Formats: sequence, C-alpha cells, structure tokens
Amino acid sequence: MTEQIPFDNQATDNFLEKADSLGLDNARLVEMLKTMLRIRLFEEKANELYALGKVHGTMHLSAGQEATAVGTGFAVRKGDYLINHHRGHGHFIASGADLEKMMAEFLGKDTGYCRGRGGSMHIADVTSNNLGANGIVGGSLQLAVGVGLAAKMRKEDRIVLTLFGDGASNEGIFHESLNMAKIYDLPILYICENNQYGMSASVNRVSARTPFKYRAEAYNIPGYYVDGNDVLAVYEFAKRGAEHARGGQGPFFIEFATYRYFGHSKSDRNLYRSKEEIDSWRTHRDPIIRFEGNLKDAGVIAGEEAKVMEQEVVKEIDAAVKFAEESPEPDVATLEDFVYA
Amino acid sequence: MTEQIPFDNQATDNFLEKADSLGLDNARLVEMLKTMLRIRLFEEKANELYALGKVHGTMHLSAGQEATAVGTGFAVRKGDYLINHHRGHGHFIASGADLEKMMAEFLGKDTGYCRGRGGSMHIADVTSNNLGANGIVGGSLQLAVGVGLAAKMRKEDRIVLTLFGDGASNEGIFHESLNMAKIYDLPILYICENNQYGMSASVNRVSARTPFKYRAEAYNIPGYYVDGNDVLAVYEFAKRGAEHARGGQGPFFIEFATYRYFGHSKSDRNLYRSKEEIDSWRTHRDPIIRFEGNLKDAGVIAGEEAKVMEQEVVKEIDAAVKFAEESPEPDVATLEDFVYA
Amino acid sequence: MPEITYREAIHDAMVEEMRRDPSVFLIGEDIGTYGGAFGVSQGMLEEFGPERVVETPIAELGITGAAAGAAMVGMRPIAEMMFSDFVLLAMEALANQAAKARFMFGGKATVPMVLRLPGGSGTGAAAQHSQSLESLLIHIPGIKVVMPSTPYDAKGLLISAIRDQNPVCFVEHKLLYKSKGEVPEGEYTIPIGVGEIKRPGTDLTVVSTGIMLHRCLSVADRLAQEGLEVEVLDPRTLRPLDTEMITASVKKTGKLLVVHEAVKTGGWAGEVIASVSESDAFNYLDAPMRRLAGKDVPIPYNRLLEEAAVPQEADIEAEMRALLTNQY
Amino acid sequence: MPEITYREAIHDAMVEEMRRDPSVFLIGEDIGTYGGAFGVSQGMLEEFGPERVVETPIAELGITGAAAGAAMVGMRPIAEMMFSDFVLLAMEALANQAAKARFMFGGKATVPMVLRLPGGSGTGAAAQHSQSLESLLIHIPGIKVVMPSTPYDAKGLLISAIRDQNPVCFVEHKLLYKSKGEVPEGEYTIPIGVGEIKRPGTDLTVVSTGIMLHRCLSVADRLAQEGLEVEVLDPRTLRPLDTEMITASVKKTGKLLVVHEAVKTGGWAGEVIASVSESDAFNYLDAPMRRLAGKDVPIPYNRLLEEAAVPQEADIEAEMRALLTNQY
Ligand SMILES: Cc1ncc(C[n+]2csc(CCOP(=O)(O)OP(=O)(O)O)c2C)c(N)n1
Ligand SMILES: Cc1ncc(C[n+]2csc(CCOP(=O)(O)OP(=O)(O)O)c2C)c(N)n1
Ligand SMILES: [Mg+2]
Ligand SMILES: [Mg+2]
Repeated sequence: MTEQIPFDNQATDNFLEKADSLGLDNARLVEMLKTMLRIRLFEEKANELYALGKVHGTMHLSAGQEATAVGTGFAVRKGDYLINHHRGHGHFIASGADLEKMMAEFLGKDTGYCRGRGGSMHIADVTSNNLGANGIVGGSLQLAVGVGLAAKMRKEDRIVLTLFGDGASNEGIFHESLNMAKIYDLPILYICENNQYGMSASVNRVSARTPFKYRAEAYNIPGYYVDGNDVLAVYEFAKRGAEHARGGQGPFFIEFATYRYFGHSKSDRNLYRSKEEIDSWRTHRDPIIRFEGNLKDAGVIAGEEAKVMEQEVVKEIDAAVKFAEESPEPDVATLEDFVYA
Repeated sequence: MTEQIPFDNQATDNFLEKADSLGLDNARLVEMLKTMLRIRLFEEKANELYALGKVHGTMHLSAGQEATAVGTGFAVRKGDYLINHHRGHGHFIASGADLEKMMAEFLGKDTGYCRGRGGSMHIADVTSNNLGANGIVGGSLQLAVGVGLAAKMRKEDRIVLTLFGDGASNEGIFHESLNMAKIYDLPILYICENNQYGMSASVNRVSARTPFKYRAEAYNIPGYYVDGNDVLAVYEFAKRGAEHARGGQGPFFIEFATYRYFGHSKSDRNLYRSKEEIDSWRTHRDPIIRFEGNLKDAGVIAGEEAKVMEQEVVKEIDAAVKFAEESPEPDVATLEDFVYA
Repeated sequence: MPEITYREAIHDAMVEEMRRDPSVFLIGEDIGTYGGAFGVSQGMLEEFGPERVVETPIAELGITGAAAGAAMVGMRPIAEMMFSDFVLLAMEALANQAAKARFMFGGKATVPMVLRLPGGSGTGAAAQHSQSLESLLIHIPGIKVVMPSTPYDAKGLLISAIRDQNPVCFVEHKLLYKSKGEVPEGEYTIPIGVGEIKRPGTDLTVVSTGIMLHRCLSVADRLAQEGLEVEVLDPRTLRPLDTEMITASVKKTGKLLVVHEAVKTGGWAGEVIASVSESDAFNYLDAPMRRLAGKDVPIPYNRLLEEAAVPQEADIEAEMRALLTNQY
Repeated sequence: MPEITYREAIHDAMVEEMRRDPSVFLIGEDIGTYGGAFGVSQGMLEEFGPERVVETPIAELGITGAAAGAAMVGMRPIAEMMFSDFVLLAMEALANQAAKARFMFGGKATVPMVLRLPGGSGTGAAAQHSQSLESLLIHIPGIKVVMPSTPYDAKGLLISAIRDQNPVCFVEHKLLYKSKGEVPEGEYTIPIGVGEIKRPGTDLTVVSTGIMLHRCLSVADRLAQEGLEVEVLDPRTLRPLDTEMITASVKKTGKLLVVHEAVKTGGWAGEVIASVSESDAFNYLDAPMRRLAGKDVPIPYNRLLEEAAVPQEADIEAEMRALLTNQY
C-alpha cells in the first residue's frame, strides 16, 4: 500500500469554497454524486447478472474507484478522446454512456455497443471518440500516442484521456508511450489508477519505486500523486492536466490512489489481501460515502435527496436491464461480418 | 548532443594520483592503452576487409568509444557475465577475446567464435560467460534480468555487465528490465553507451529527457552520467558499480557520453551530423589520444613505447587476419546443425 | 492408476521437477499467492519460496527474455504467459533470442526453457484472451511446440519439456484444466515429437489436439456405432511433427481430416496436409485432404457466436461424414 | 513506360498519396534525414515536414500501436519496421489491437493503416535481420498481407494498401529494392487479393512471390527452351489469397509447386496446398503438391550457408524438373 506517501493534493478544508474555486456549482456537484451512484449500482447489477449466468466470461469491477472515474470524466470535454482500460465501466459511464447499450453489451446482445462481440472488456463507442476498453494491460498506452498525433496534426481542440492501472505501468509500452508523447508534446492526459494491486501483486512489490510520478518526471512530464477517492481532488488535478494538454504544453501524468473492493476478476479468491484491508477502505475511505457526506455537510443536498437520486438511478438501471434482456442475440449468420471493412 | 549536461565524474587533475587511488599500477595502465589500441586497429582492419568484400553484411564499428569498452572491461572480473550489444567489438576485446577467432568470425569461417553463423553482430563466447552481441536493439536488456536471477539463485560471486546504447534506452524493455532488476535487487551493471545518436536520431530528439540517470532514479537505481572518453573516469564508475552490484546492493546504472566516428553501419551516409562535429570529437576528445597523452605526461610511457605497442598490436591483428583467411569455410552439409540441441 | 485433472498433472510435473533439479524455477505474473490465473501453481510459492517462484510485474517481454537469459546460463526456467494471447508481447524474446541463440552462436549455447501458454476459446473471454496461437509458434526454427490433450500426456510431456535442451512452448487448453484422466504417480516422460493413435480406425484419419481432439473422439465413438471407423491421431507435439504416424495412418485409411481450433488461414492444418502431400501417402489418398478449423474471425464475446467460431461436435460430425461418404 | 526501381515505386506511391490525402503520414525509425534504412523515404521529410514524417525513438511496439491509434481516429498512417524482423516486437499492437478493433467493437471502427516490412535474406545480415515472417502475418484475421515482386506491383498495391480500410502488412524484399521495371507515371491501383499469371504455361503450376518469383521465372524461361512449359503465378497478396487463380491453373497443369523463402515448417505454402486440396482442383492433380522453401534454420551469416538456407535457382530447377518428369 502506498498510503504513507503524501498526496500532492491538499485535503479539502472548506468544501464549498473549493468546489466554487473549481467552477463546480451545486447542480454539477449533484450530478457528480449521481454519476458515482450510477456507476456503483450499475456494477452491482452487472455482478448480480453475472451470478445468474447472464453476463459471462469475466468482468473487472471498479467499485471503490468511482471518484477517479467521475472526477476525470467531468474534467474533460465532450469530444475529447477516451482510451479506456479493462476496469473502465466507471469511466465510460462518467463520459455519458447509454446504460441500455452498455448493459446489452454485457449480455452479449446485438443492441449492445459492440453488438455483443466485445463484452465488458472491449466496450467501446468509437463514433463518440471512445476508443474502447482494452483486454491487454497497457493496450491504452499503445494507442494513445497515435491518437495524440492525429489530434495534433489535425489541430483539433481535443485531448486524449488515457487510462491504465498501476500494473500496466510496468509494461514496456508505458516507457515508449510516455517518451514519445513528450517528444512530440502530444495532448495526452495519462491517468494511472493505482488501486494498490495488479491482479494479486501489490504495487510496491512489483514496482521498484512509487509513486509513479518519478517515472513521469524522467520524461519531463509533470507528474502528480493524488487521493483518488476524493472526487474534488481528482477533478482539480484532472482539470489542470486537461488544460495543460489542451494548451499545447504536452502530456500530463496523474496517479490516483484508490482501491477496488471486488476481486480482480470473477475468478479471484482475494488471498493476497486481508478482509480487514478491504473493510477499512470500504468503511473509512469510500468515495461515495465521503462525497455524499461532504454534500450533506455543505448543505448541497439534504434529507432524502440522495435516496431519491439512488432510486432514480435504480430505475435507469432496471430499464437498461430490461432493454438488454429483451434485445435479440446477434444472428449467428453474421459471425464473419466486421472482420474486414 | 548532451555536452552541456555536467558530468558526475570529476575531471582528472592529478592523473597518477587518481590512477593510484583506483588501484591501477603502471603495467595495468599500459595494458589499458594497449587494449584501446587493439580495439581501434582491429576495427580499422575489419573495415578494410569489409571494403575488400571479405567481411560482408553489415558491421557496427565503435571507433571513438574505446575508453568505455576498456574502462568497463577492466573494472569487472573474469567470470562475470557480459551481455553485449551490436556495437560491441570493443567490449569483447576488452574482456579478452581471442582476435583470431574473432576475425575468423568476421570472415564467416568455421574457426570463428560462432563457426561463421553469427558474424560481427552475434559474436559470442558463451563458455566464458560472454552471452553475445545482439542484433536486436535492447536485446541485452531482455536477457540481463534472467542472467541476474540465475547468478543470484546460485549465489554466484558474479555480476552481469549489460551494454546498450542511447537508442536502446527508448525501447520498452529498458523499463521492464530496470524495474525487474531493482525489484529483485539483481547484480546487474547497466552500461548505456551514449554515442549521441541511435542510427541517425540524435539522442535529445528522441529522448524526452537526458541524461538517462533520471530514468534509473525512477526505479531507485543509482544512476550516473560520466565522460565516456576519459578511461579513468569510466573505470572509476564502472568499478563502483561493479562493487555495488557484487555487494548485493542491486543494479547500478551508468551512462557514458562518447562518440562514434564511423557511420552507424556500412550503409550510413552521415547526413544527420556535420563533418565538423565528427572532426571535433576526433581531434579534441579522442579517448586514445587523450589517454596516451596522460600516460606520456605522467611518465608512464615514454619515447617510442606507444609506437612499439602499436606495432605489436598490428602484428597480433595481422596474425588474426592470416588465421582467418586460411581457415576453412563451414561445411554446407552442416547447415542444419545447431538449430536444436 | 489415480485420476487427476489436467491442471494437477501440470502442477505435479512442475513440482516434481523442481524438487529433483534445483535449476528449475518458475517465473510469471501472479503465480505466487494467487497460484496463477488458472491455479496451476497453487501452493508452489509456499513450498519453494520466492527465489524459485519468481513473481513478476506485468511485463511479458521481460519475463520471456529473463527466461531466455537464465536458460542460456544453465537454469531451466518455466515461464508462464497468463494467457497465450500475451505471447504476442513476447515474440521477440522467444523468436529472436531464445530460438536463435544456439544457432547464431555456432552451437555453443543451449536455451533449455519452457514457456507455458494457456490458450483457446470457450470461456467468454473474447478476442484478446481466447486465441489459439500455436500455428505461429511452429514457424520458428529452434523452438519446439507441445500441445497435450490429456492429463497423462500433459505430465509426461511437461517433464520432457523441462528436461529438453531447447526452448519448448507448452500450449495448454483452458477448457481442459478440469478434465480428468489416469496418471501414474511419480516420474515418467513422453518423448517430444511422438504422437499417439488415440483411437484406431480404418476409414478416415483425423488429426487433432487439445480440446478438439476430445470432440473428435466423441464423434468417432458415435460413428463407430454405425460401423464407420475413424482413426484419431493426436500428434501431441506440433513441432517436431510426427509425420510418420500420420502418413502411416493415411496410407491405411486413404482419407485425411485435420481439425484444429486455431483460425483456418495459415493454421497448422496446412502443415499437416502439405507434409502428407509430399510423402508417399499422397498416392494412397482416396479423397481430398480437408481441414476443419476455427473460422477466420477474432473470438467473439457472445456465447452463440463464440461457439460458432470454432468447430463443435456437430461440425466435426458433418465433416467426418462428408469424407466417409465421399460427399464433399 | 519509364523504368524505375522497386524502391522508387514504393517511394512514389507514398509521396503521391501524401500529396493527395492529408490524412496519410509516415511513422518510423530514421525515416527522416536518413531516408529510412533502405532509403525508401528519402526526401520525404524535406517535402512533408516532421509533422507528417514522424521520426520515432527505437520503439517498435510504440510505433505500431501509434499507427493503430491514429488509424482508429481516421488517419492513414504508413508505419515502417526498419527490418521485418522487428515486427516480433510489435505483434501485440498489430494482432491484438489493429487486427481486432473493428470486430471487437461490432464493426464500428476502421483501422486503415499500412505496416511496411522489409524482409528476406541475402544481405549477410544474419539471423535477426533476414527473416521472412509473412507466414505469421497471414494467420491473423483482420489484417491483409501484400507482398509485391515488381516495381509495378509495388506501386499499385501500395496505393491500394494505403486506401484500404484495414490494416495491411506490406512485405518488401530487400534484394528487390534495386530491381527495375516499367511503371506508369501517376496514379494506378492493383486490387488487393488478385494475383497475376506472371508466365503462362501448361505443364506445372508454380506459386511464388518476392525474390523467389524472379528465380522461378528465370528457371521457367530456361526450361521453356526444352519445351517444358511452367506456369508461374504471383499471388501478390497472401491474405486474402487468390485461390481462384491458383486452382484454375492447377486444373490445367495437374501439378503444383509452391516456392517461398520463409522457412518451410508452418510456412504459407501449406496454406496454398491445403486450399488446393480442398478445392475441386484436387481431382485434377497428377502428382503430389510440393513445397520448396527456406530450410528450417535461422539465417546464417556465412555466405555459403546463407545461400544454402533458401531456394536458389538450381534448387528450383531441380524441383521443377522432378515434378515435370514425375520423379520425386
Ligand atoms: C498484457 C497483459 N498481461 C496480463 C494480463 C492479465 N491481467 C488482466 S488485468 C491484470 C492486472 C492489471 O493491473 P492494473 O494495471 O493495476 O489494473 P487493475 O486490474 O488493478 O485495475 C492482469 C495481470 C492482460 N490482460 N494483459
Ligand atoms: C529492435 C531493433 N530496432 C531497430 C534496429 C535497427 N538498429 C540497429 S542499431 C540502431 C541504432 C541503435 O542506437 P543505439 O542503441 O544508440 O546504439 P548505437 O548504434 O548508437 O551504438 C538501430 C535503429 C534493431 N537492430 N533492432
Ligand atoms: Mg491495479
Ligand atoms: Mg547510440
């Protein structure tokens, strides 16, 4: 665990002041909370459907990491490129995914984002510049430089939000990608979601030095280590990074410290970490509980508002499930479509 | 060019005092010079034979980089592992290569180190722990971790001298190798020979930040940037690194700044650098002229001694050429030998 | 003989060899406490400690290159690619380094390493976690490619692979890990390069491995009830290939069908068919040699599509019948 | 028509397409001032500037991944592996990303990129710089593999490859760069997947590409003087393969020889032979289908060994004669 390392963000003292300084009004704050809830509940539902055998294969749940997804997702603009990784449901939802098409994809239906071909691990929406989740650890890092080059060559006002984990940061492509991004000063926002483990490998056991900002600095890329469960802090740094990249100053690197509650994938027995550790994050550092508390304390929401929000989200998700369940399977006769354009 | 960056070594003020402090007596100093001459003249001869069509394919000459080869070669022990790279003639000679077998390999003869199968780019002597030059940029970095693991598991008193260039330092395997070496604290001495260019790419154009010691530091590996044309400085840091690694303190990284005089390979037209630049290194920073001058100034050698040495080396090389030329070609019937053990 | 699973057979081979030979060690991702993505190395960290069960960062080129380096200096690493798909990140170390070192160095190096590669589809893991890449591996001189289909073969072949002086790719099939079979206790070896007639027959030669072999056997059993006798051959090793066994069988049956899960184009069925064509068995052919292989598509996530992407028993039966009845 | 070299033909195709379409750009090592290891992009940095002639660090996975990424958002990158051997460092980006994105995303992505791969032996560059790896590439659904043998084909096929909506591997042969041939000025395309009868004949069908094609043609010319008429086919594209052309020829000649430089085991000759076996041409065969291919060895440095490692004209002649005279 990297808890000992001090964060580069300041703990939020005066919540509303901070939100205000970040340009987040109440409506936006509420929307952020709602999106976090949407992610959590969507994944819990997907997990249920998995248990029922309706979602199959494997799935990488991000419960516990919602602040990272929402804080970054809200800091970038519509039209910016999103290059996601395998644990990316949250990011996709934060970027405005259609839950129906998403759930349909989880169920392998023809109405899903990938017409049932991709599933959770490859969910994508290329037409809206979401270049997909990736089953290959470090896959997002492979693609990022090219997308950044394209954006730069075409003089687009777009940045490339590139997501990957602590484990991915040890793949060789991490090095190639960051070095190339800096040489060409590409508009790439590198977001490392450090959830403390690869599959079972604790970040400090397999990474010679943490936090990873030292690696970024070795390429002259500004690097920060930030509390990834504090959604305002995430938003603050992601925003700063997005502005940096959009302003033509080249790539920007942020590592968000966070934690995943579920096992790595559906076959994980959680032998490599203690129940206490999981419980402690769930109880004391849960990003949703924390943000909801902040909003309540600050009077942004009151009484039953959170509950109501939750109910609304549940309805959305139930509708998505209904849509997915009622959708047709892909036609087996179309199997060989889409191999070539 | 990285000349502006200050070196971590001190310029040598009092030559003999420094040599003494490094445990180098006169005989050893003379042997170092002679080895540098051997490398230079051997390569010049190989170049001649290439022009005559006797050596074919391609060849990567290291003329100008002899101080790096000799300084590191003399700082390690017999029995230490050598993992060389494509521009490695010097390192092999510094480690005590048999010039006859080496030249025979260049001529593709059955008496060569690799029985004519490898040539300059793959010259190896595995029985004496020289695991070969490598045609793949970064190839040495791929192998190093495994050799280091072996040495550590078997509790050998051996270190792994791993050579690669500035260009190789941008391959993903650089990252994987250094990170793994540090995690396991392997006895690896990483030597980056920065000769200012990859093939044609100037190091600063393709590396986001130099010197590379910042990269080493990102893995908690001690890293230094040293004048690679000052053989004593090279020896000093290589020795320190070897002791560090041998002492169980894990990997050690040194970048030696140097320069190659010839084109990258036999097809290089040198368009990417100026004649002035080459001449300036040749005239003002040549490692042999410099070291010979030091030895003369310090009275270690006098009068015609250097000339005599050169003549001795020329004889060795002529003998090697004779041996090589008189050696038989491999028997074509043996083509399929050595694919499998 | 006791029945154990394919997973246990592989596990046992590794454990026994590690006990016997201190130069054998494991290297790979999540192979320690987690026991490997498919649980094959469970308990081995506890027995052998972290020096011999080397858990790595996620770095497939680094892992494979490290294995090659260690092997070149006399160790016998067993490296694991968590999924065989990830060997695409490690082809360089495998094909340019491990496979070629011996030859490039004039026979003066040996590279005794094993690369374990869990492959195949059928788990809903989609395109990047379901490939059958063994056909790529057979095209690399210097390496051997083994592909066991039963627990018995898996153990005997893995012990041989570990003891082999060359890099050996050991291709496992995910769907087989839970399959059971008789395996004698203790040490035995199966020679690399020697196939086995898994079911004798007279009317048609079928060559297959891995999970497909089982499907072929089950169809062959069904057809036998109709008096159609299919000979099912398991080469067990794809490189070197036991062409002797195959040609002998074809000479007897006059008909050849190769069944594999890997996509058809460029797949190893082509190698089998070309070998037979070049052999004296060609003149014994009564029918065109045919292939039944994975469709030329990435593996889809959707169950129905995934099933349709690789040969199922019904497809195999149809192909066998076509050849048996000369209707193709 | 003016005669230009194979190198110029490739160069011209790239230049013309870059002038025509701003989304086309180059990416690779030493492609700027140096002009590429084989001089193919000489002068292009000067014309198009560093934004469109993107010189990279030595990072093959990075290069190929960047090309895939750029292509997914609508650019048309032409990436160069300095030697085709280095694609072994980039297989992941090519096979797991570029090849599969469209399928995995349900047809909603296109990846119009070209990967240029100078391959082959004959330059004394030894094992890691002389491979013929096209057979690996044809086993990856989602990519196309083109392998031109003349300047005319090179230009027309490269223009098609650049305009294609899919990842196309463009395999060049180093020994051909200096070869000359007639090439019309300006734009023309050759469809990917359509082969060409480079020499009509009646007695034997030979399928070959690259440098080997030229050796086959020269032998065929010699044999013609003896009245032996060999039909030499150049598939030009290895995936998709023009099986129609091949089967039609085999039906006419009754005999098939496939000649390639890539090592024999697992090579694409197996694919050709299996395709013919499965086609109606099988019944027209008068002789076993045979392969003449690279020996199953890494390419040696020594000239004599290097020559012996891949088919030379004498070997080709011997094989052709054997088939023509039914002595195999
Ligand atoms: C190249 C590659 N290697 C290994 C895997 C198997 N795998 C999938 S996720 C994972 C852990 C990734 O860790 P991290 O990057 O920290 O992301 P997290 O799962 O923690 O979100 C591993 C080893 C893979 N999918 N791809
Ligand atoms: C993987 C790989 N990519 C590219 C090459 C072609 N190549 C050979 S040497 C070289 C330059 C290497 O630069 P550096 O590491 O600085 O070593 P130097 O040649 O300067 O000694 C290149 C690009 C190669 N051999 N291997
Ligand atoms: Mg993680
Ligand atoms: Mg260099």
